[in-house]
Amino acid sequence: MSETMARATAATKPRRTLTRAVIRFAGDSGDGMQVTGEQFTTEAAWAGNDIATLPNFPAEIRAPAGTLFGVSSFQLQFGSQRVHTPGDLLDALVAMNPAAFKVHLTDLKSGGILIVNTAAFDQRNLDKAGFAKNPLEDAGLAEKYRLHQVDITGLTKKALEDLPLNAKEKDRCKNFFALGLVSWIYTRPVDPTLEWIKKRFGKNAAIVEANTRVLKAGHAFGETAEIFGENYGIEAAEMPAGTYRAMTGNRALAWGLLAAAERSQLPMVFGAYPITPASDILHELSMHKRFRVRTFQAEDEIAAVTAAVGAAFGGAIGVTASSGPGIALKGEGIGLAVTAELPLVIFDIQRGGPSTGLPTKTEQADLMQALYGRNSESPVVVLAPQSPGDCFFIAYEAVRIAVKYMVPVMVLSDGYLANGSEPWLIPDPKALPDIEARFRTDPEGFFPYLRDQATLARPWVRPGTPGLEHRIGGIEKADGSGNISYDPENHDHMVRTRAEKVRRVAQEIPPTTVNGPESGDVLVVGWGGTCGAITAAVEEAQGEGRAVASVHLRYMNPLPPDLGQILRQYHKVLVPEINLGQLVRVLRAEYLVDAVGFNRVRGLPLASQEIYEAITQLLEVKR
Amino acid sequence: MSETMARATAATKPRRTLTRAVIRFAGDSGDGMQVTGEQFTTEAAWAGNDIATLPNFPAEIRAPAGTLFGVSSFQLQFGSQRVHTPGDLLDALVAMNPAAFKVHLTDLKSGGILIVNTAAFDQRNLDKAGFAKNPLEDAGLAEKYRLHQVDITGLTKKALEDLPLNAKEKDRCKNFFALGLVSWIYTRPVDPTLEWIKKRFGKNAAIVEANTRVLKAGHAFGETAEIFGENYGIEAAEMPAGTYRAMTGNRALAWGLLAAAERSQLPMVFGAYPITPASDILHELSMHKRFRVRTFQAEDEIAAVTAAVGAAFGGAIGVTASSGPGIALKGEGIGLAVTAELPLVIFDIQRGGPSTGLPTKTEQADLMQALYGRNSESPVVVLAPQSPGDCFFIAYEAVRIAVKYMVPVMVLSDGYLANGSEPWLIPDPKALPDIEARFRTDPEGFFPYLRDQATLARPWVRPGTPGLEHRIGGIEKADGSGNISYDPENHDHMVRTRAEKVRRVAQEIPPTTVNGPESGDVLVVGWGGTCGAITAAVEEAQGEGRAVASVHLRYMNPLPPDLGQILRQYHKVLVPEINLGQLVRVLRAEYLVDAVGFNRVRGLPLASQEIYEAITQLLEVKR
Amino acid sequence: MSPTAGAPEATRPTPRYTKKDFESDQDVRWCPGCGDYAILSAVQKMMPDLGIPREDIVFISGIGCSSRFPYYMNTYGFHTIHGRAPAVATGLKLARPDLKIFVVTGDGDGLSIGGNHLLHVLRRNVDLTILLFNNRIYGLTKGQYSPTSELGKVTKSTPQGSADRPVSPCVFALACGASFVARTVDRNVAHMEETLKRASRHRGAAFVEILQNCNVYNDLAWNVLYDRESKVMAELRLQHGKPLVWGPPDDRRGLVLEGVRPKVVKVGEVAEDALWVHDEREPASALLLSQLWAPDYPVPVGVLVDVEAPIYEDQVLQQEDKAIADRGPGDVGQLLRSGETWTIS
Amino acid sequence: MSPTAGAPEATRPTPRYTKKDFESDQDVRWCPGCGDYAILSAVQKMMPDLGIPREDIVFISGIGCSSRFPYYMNTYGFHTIHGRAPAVATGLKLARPDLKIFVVTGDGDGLSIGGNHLLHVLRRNVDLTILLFNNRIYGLTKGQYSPTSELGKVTKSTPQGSADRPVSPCVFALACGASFVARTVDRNVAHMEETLKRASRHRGAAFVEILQNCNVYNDLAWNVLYDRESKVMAELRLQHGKPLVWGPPDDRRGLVLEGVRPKVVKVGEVAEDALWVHDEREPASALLLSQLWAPDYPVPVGVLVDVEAPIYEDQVLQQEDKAIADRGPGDVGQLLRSGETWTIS
Ligand SMILES: Cc1ncc(C[n+]2csc(CCOP(=O)(O)OP(=O)(O)O)c2C)c(N)n1
Ligand SMILES: Cc1ncc(C[n+]2csc(CCOP(=O)(O)OP(=O)(O)O)c2C)c(N)n1
Ligand code: SF4
Ligand code: SF4
Ligand SMILES: [Mg+2]
Ligand SMILES: [Mg+2]
Repeated sequence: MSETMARATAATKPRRTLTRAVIRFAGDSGDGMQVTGEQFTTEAAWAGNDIATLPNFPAEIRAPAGTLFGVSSFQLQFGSQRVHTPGDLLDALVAMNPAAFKVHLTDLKSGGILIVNTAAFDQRNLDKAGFAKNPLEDAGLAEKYRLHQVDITGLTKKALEDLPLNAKEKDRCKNFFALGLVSWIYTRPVDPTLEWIKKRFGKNAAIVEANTRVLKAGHAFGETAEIFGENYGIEAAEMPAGTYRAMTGNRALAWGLLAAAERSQLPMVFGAYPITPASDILHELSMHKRFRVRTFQAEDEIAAVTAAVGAAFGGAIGVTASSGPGIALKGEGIGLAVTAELPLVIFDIQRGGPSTGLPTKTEQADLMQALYGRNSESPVVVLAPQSPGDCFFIAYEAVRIAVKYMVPVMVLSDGYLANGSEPWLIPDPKALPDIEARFRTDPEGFFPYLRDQATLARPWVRPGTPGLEHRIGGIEKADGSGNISYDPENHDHMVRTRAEKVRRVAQEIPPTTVNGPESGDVLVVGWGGTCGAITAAVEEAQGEGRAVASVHLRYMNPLPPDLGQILRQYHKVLVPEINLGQLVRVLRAEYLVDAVGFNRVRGLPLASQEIYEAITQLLEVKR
Repeated sequence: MSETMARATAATKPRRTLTRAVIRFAGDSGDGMQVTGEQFTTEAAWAGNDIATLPNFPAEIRAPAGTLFGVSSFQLQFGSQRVHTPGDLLDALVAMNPAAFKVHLTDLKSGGILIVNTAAFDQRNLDKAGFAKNPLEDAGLAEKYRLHQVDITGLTKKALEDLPLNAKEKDRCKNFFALGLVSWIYTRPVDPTLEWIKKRFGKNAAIVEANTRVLKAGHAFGETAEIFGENYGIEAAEMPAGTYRAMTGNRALAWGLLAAAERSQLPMVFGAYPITPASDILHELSMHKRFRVRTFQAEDEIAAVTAAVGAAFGGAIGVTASSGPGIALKGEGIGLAVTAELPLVIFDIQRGGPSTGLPTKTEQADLMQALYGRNSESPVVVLAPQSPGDCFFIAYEAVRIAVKYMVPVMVLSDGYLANGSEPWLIPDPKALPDIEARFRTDPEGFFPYLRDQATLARPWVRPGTPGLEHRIGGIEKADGSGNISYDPENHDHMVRTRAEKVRRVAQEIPPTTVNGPESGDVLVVGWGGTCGAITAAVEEAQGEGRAVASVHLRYMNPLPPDLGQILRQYHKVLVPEINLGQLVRVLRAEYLVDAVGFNRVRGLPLASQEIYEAITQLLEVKR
Repeated sequence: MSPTAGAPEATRPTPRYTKKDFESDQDVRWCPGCGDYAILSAVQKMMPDLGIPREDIVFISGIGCSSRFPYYMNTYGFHTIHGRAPAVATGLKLARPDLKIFVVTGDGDGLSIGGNHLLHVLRRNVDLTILLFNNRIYGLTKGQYSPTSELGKVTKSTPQGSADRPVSPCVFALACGASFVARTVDRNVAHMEETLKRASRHRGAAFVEILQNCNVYNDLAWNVLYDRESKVMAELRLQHGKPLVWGPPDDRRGLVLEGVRPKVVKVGEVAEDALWVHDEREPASALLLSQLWAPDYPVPVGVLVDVEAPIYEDQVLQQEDKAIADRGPGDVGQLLRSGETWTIS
Repeated sequence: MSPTAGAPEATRPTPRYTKKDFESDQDVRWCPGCGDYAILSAVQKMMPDLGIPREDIVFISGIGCSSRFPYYMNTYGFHTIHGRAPAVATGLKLARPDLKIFVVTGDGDGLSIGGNHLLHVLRRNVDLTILLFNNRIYGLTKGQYSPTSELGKVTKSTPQGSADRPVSPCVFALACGASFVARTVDRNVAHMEETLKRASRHRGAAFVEILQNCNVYNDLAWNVLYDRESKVMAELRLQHGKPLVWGPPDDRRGLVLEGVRPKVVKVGEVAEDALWVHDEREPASALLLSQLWAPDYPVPVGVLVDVEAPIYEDQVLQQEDKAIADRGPGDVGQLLRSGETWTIS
């Protein structure tokens, strides 16, 4: 697919050029809003825009049609400049029914484009959404927004009149009418979607034809219908040259593991028990049996993690993934890996909590659990990806460190990173750092708890190696021999050794990049999925000449060696998190700096605007 | 049993009066050292001494005789002044075999009394203990210690010659020979032991006779044998008037629950899965069915805690107990109680870790797990008893708070408190604070998540109450109605409300007592079982005129409202813990004070001596 | 004070209920077409017949589509955590033996993560009515195979087919010593009601496997019992004391035992008394019967076993009563002063 | 690269081992007189006959006295956490199908906290040899009742007797679909060796219940099979293809089936061919047999069932091989560029 094509799109009406736009498709779970959003994302990507997306769907599988809790939506921001977040307020909203209208209208900028599917605003749907009267009849609406009332359902039916499909099948196409229309409004090329339709429905010619027609009909409707005065161009963004693909966090984690397995030439066993929003990692990996990565759908999370530990004992890379509640169950198993000093990788795709909480919503509240969610002194390495694409590199790094230091490594992703996607510059796997897995084979002077002086790692031994038969377990061991030991001094020594081993991982951490001046009034410190929002906020403040910088942590434990030094270069430290203040506590305890938190726990990503405001407030306090 | 009698003990040899003594009985697991120690404790208690004990036994059930890992010991300190700890170095050691000799000799003061059972120093035992030659033959020994080589086995046999018991039965009495001898040396009354023998072996006259004889024989041996030049008197300690009993931590926790059940008139369900060192709480409670406290030995820790949650939903006090590894498994279940806002009491009897670790040894490393060992923001109240007897009041307080605030309360005890005992001034149950359990019965305007304004507690409803039928669960709920809610603002509100509810418990915390000057050079902050050692160390420093004080926390979360204020009154803050520094991290993060830790993780209580040294070092740094 | 008391309302005359009285005000959030709707209405319909005051009824569930059930019942309800409902219910029953408690679980909730609790609650024979909605799939997590999925099942997590053999809920329950075990089908409302009623009236742990359709992720998994054609030849309705026979009037089939091997015969081709007669009082025979499945054998539907067995909480209460009868009710004041004490003045 | 490879030593000729070769240098830390000693020596004795290089053998255990076992075997060993050994072993087997893996567990480790993992490992039929030491008590924690303790068992945690009915390990294993199930006794060394050997050679999950004496907390729990007198009338030695008979030469007894109800008869009083003949290939009949217990019936000892069933890791490997055969081995470079991509220059 050539870019030239990706640029081509007819435009006879006046076109205004924008630098960025935030749009949201909203409708019933059954209305296919996720596909619509993903396709528009691809179109914008092909047009060379930078992009950030935010899918948002209900916990229910298929909530009854028309209900408020059944609304599903997909938001994205695309632009000709770097795009850091899916955006806060909307430039355009497509509402396929009254429920979607009710839930999402509040996020639309006044003056924003509002497209509604009038056909869906019948009495039943209005009742379900709890509207006493039809909100479209409210004159104020058209004053506040650029309202476009389109009978999407009807127009779709008409476009398909002569096709041998039943009513239901035809109706299912209507989301592509909306997609066609919005593609016209923002002059994004529909070609990739046309391609996708062929691939997706290939077997069923009628369906291919139907979706193609409706997509084009929607596009034509924008072009011809009187109601749309103009449309908008958004130039390609200045992005590093190279080949790109759209990448979601969960897929990136899975592929990062595949890259690590391929490079290390180690077998990999991935034990998991399904849980939202982590299940897709299991799904993705199970499609890649060609890599001999063995996925094990366990009976529960405890079996999943202990199976991974067993695999590690066998000389394989043991990996497990879950979300908060499942990670809570894995604590004891992780502790076994800590004391057995075996490599283990744990993915925690954080979601709203506590307990079952908000399974489909995002949160950053498992940091403390990652650091301390086990009995006794049970240190593990903790890493956190900062974007969907970064998940690939973090997964790979997790394996590299786990194997090099014979230590468990926990990766903290979240629901936003997991399902969100971004254009991802495809890396060259050969350029990735080496993974040093050296198995001990020499019986001469072997003991299971002898240590490498640089890493303090104990030797990794593959059962099957003659002369190295040995036994380990969860009871305290004498350093060196590995024999059971109740000796008080040895225990103190081992507790400190396990802690020191994790501390040594600091050797692996590159110098911290500071986004902004090397000293100043406010340093914003973040971690995980808030990177985009923080960067946007900080750049906005910098744009106004404020002495503000930001640091985004990917290594949560141990912390970067240069961090304490950096923190002291600023009058104030602000730590935005989607929790009640976890990293901020760690920083205060570690460095005794009076860092303050900015915390919103709504199951949603932080908005760059609110972070910006928090920064400016902090600046005022100073004066 | 009158005290007069407790004072009476013949003494024709010269008697020196001491203020305190530290002695340890050590032998094979099979030698009955625990009984010996417990009985000597009772004798000293009757003599009016203050006491602290430290039992110490192997993880193995009955390790093969004579092995080093099979050694079992019981240490106690008793005195005529307040006794804070079982003592660091020994004034007297009884070693029943070479293994015990080898393991424990290092702790004996030079010049200390060393009693060995010569009969046990045969080749087999010497080999098992890894002695090339018999250490008793080393002349140096008698120079360094006051060595008494006694053929305890032989003398016991002789004393029982004419009794119709087999050799094994007779041999089993030898520990009472040692007890009799030591009772004579320290002029403690043997009467309580004679009584105990009757009670214990009542049914078997021959055994009663045998033990009685041997005990007396040991006593007489000290009196008559040439080798003992003198013995020692230790006056009764100045202790508050009242009736006392010996109390261990685990029994105190169990009885505290019984007191809470009786006072609150609430049913109680105690769900537990056996684990060292928590099992005895289950054993103790299961003997008290007359209190209608229902013990449930569950299939695992998860069932134990969730059964307790189910009981709480039914309007009962739900309690569960375990040790570190089991608590790790309960995290998810505790999270359910957090979000369901039900009263739940969790006992964590900390032991050496991580993982299986050192099951029979003590540690304080579960504080972070108690605070953070669950997914997401999942706050619970955390309390910590400071002595075996204090466990009674803490257990009661845990129930009181859980019920009043509808919140889970975690109690952090440890192996040392659990098995250690102290003379305990028996309280009047009626003097205990009231437990306010008010069940909602009025359907008028009822919603499950309406809140009490003072405590933020939601109403507790007993199923069976007409008109209050309602449904709750682990998914986020709308405040007030309790209906499932995915609303972002409501979630943020609920997360903060659950946190605030725990913070409100600060209302219950009495002003913090400072042991020492209200300001000064060093404040020592401790929690849990280290109270005695810290107090002793601080008093020693104070005795030398140092401006040192200590604070011992019983409320770990929330922290006492006046703590920050207090911390700032001292130049330095020292935090001794049997972990790598957990409370110290909490204090640094909370108050930004440069508190430093003193940490030894040996599976043993901290020695007051080493804490004293840490204090003096810190004082030097200052100058 | 006896925790079993304190339910004075128990004496009130039980109101005459209708189905409506058991419908809560919550929107039902299952997919349109889900078999769970039929189960919900069957349960709501049979409730009035139990003659139990609504406030004395509790529904406890774990996590899963099935476990959303309690929200829709106008009784007390607790939607707990994944797999733990039997344990929660056990604790509740211990605290409140006076309550009528239902447990609702799924094939994943009850047999994957929760298998161990199911084993032990059945072994203990806690007085609970346990409903397992078996749709042979994980619904709520969007379609992974479950412990009851057939070998080779292609799902999101097993694109090339699952590699493990399924467990049969009824065989499992019987092996765990369940005192009541039955199977029914979501599309057979009358039979469901009948079966649920019997289960609810059983004292002890009553286990009911409900074959349920997940039309979104595992549509028609039980088609052999849905499809008119196959159904007649596949469904074996169990009736206590009656021979095990099924099939269309013109082609009746029956079971005979050859040693321990059941054999399908044409009724009439063997002597009446040669036919295997169903006996709900015979766990051993139920265990044989529960292993039968289509196509080689018919699928037994109905009550497999219904026997009396010691009930956990009954014995706990007896022990308490005995302890109190023997030594009087507990008194903490006395307790604290029991054993060795000494006084300092 | 195939993880199954990388064991070149597999080709070396297996050394001739003796029992000694399997004794580790660790002190054995069980109580004097514990039945575990006999089991240890039986296992060490039968090891050489397996003809497997010592370095290819792994013992995985949970927590308990029984689970200390791996320390005493001079092979690879992993003493894991309570109840999870089957899961650890499953992960190990997936990573290393080339290894011979034993799982050692206890009645508490395997059936209390670990019951669910046992269910699923047996259902999956992972190629493991699972030894459950059943002493009907929690030994390591000093004597609480276990899921196999008899109803009314008086222990530290149940001073007035336990209130739950025991589960039978063999019945449970069979209901979970185990492809090999056997029972043996610690005091019958010869029978133990024989049974363990057969279990070790079975492909798939082989489950062996070993009746073991805890002389400290539950002495002589199996006395019916220890005591000379009672033993002759209580022990039923299973032999494939042979009728189920036992008892002293002068008073032989046998089993016949009345419908599904086994009945004890005097041999000779019924026709030879009326006797119930043991068939290891018949899980259904094994399930009946496994429910028998003294005093009403004899206690079956030996191999209850031994059948072939699909093995979990075999199929996982087949799926991999097929995927590679169809589409070639994976290549991350290709993968990253697969699907929709676009280039910016
Ligand atoms: C501890 C934990 N692990 C995993 C999950 C995710 N989860 C929710 S329901 C479910 C399985 C549901 O299957 P089933 O019990 O058959 O219910 P169904 O949805 O099919 O009715 C899983 C894996 C969870 N909520 N909690
Ligand atoms: C998570 C956890 N819970 C509880 C324990 C305590 N524990 C150790 S072994 C054991 C039971 C052992 O019984 P069994 O499996 O029968 O082994 P046995 O000692 O009788 O051989 C228990 C409860 C533990 N170590 N870990
Ligand atoms: S996913 Fe399946 S089981 Fe769940 S509600 Fe939908 S149809 Fe029912
Ligand atoms: S406690 Fe029992 S099982 Fe454990 S070692 Fe001792 S005798 Fe054996
Ligand atoms: Mg299901
Ligand atoms: Mg046992």
